[in-house]
Amino acid sequence: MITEIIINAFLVSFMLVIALFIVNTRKVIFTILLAGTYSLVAALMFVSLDAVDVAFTEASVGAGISTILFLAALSFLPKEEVQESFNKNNIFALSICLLIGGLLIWASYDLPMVGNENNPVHQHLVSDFIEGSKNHIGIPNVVTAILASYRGYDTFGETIVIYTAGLAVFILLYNRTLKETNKSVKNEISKK
Amino acid sequence: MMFLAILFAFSVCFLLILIRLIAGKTTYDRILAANSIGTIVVLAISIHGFYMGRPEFIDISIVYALINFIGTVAVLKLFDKGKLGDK
Amino acid sequence: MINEIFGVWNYWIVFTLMMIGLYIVISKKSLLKKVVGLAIFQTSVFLLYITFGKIAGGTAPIITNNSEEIYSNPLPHVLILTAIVVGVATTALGLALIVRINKAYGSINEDEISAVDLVDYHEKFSEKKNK
Amino acid sequence: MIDSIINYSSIASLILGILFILIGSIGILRLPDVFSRIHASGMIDTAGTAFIILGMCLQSGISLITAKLIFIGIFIFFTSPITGHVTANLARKKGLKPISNNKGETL
Repeated sequence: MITEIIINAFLVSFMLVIALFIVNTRKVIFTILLAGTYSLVAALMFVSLDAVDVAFTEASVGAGISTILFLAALSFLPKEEVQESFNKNNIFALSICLLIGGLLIWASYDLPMVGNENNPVHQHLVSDFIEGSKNHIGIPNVVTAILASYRGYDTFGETIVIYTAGLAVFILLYNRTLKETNKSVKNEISKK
Repeated sequence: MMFLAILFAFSVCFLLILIRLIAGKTTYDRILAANSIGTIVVLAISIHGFYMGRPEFIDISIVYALINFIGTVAVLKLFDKGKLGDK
Repeated sequence: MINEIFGVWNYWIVFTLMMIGLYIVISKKSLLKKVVGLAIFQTSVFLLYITFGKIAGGTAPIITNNSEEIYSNPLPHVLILTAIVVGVATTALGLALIVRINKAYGSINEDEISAVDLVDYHEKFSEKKNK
Repeated sequence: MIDSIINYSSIASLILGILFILIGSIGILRLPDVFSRIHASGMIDTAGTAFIILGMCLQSGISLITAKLIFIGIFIFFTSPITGHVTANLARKKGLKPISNNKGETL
């Protein structure tokens, strides 16, 4: 089954190319287009790594809603970035990134091989969950069974997080002039 | 094996269009290339399902087709009017 | 040989993607670009987790009638499903903050924002002195 | 007998579709301006998609998968002309001019 792993390597290299070009663009709309394509390729990668539900979510949320959010924000913002020259700060950032990346790649030799059946991740709990979702819950999709039943409270916390974020966005973008116009309208009515 | 060859051909097409997406002169070229990449990814997901022997996951490509269309039209609308809403 | 290279290739590229995201977040001045960098970083972490869950020759964890099927590990998928949705909440909050900053300062470039802050600070300071 | 005929015709239609997609992507890369590239992109979206979906339908037989595939086909068939039209319209409105002949003169 080496072919699967080669397909994954191809796809992830495409993602690298796209990410490298995101760094250098100055037109914001092109950055957003490339970011959308990036998450499209990421979702294709998730399909080839057997994570179908994650691919579904990434397609609708990462490639769809994120892109629309970026575009909606861009309609209030300047459309082009200020030109920057390569200076001392960039060298500092580059050296930090190279250092951390080198350490991580060095550490990756101790990580288990991709797709090996005897990896430590696959040893515990998983067979219990697969058997349990067949026998106790009765849903064929194991991911849904874990998400909604075994870890239901966690999903509940996730909805609270999204609700809080929505509230915060509303507070930030609430139009304060609306309040004042309401007040002035009320004053006029009371005068009459 | 045939499906694997088709997947490989798809990756070649993907690379060709990616070059146009990165090097395109005008923004319209880039929008067009992004749209075509979306179509190719939709087809590649379906073919990948057949290659793995479990073609039940074509729902994902339906979602992709919808999202791709909505995203492209949103980008074009922003480019035309400078904003997304009606006001 | 080819097995060894492609066995860790995913990890290498994922770490490189992470570092590209970190570089964008640290060094770019435009605030919108920083949010894009955060998105890149997030997606690479998702990829790392999903890569751990893969079994070669396995299929997606949806139970079929065939009892000898090997399923990939569903636990990382569940974690990442939660993480993707929270990530979009983060992006939305960051974009709202940027729009608000643009309203207040008239720019989303880091340098220009700090310059405006500096000017404000000096004006206040001189007012106090005059009083 | 009928099985092998269906199998061979599905392979032929998949190969035909991949040829169309390859030609279209080469066109997107090589053609000179936006308006001619829209033509190449339309080739991918109609001919290539239709043949590949036909091939996959023949491969899967009569089932739910075929219905989903046909739905994808219909959807792409209806949306791709809209995208192409909007792109061309906007490019013309914003002042891009199509190239008239192979000497590179604009209209």
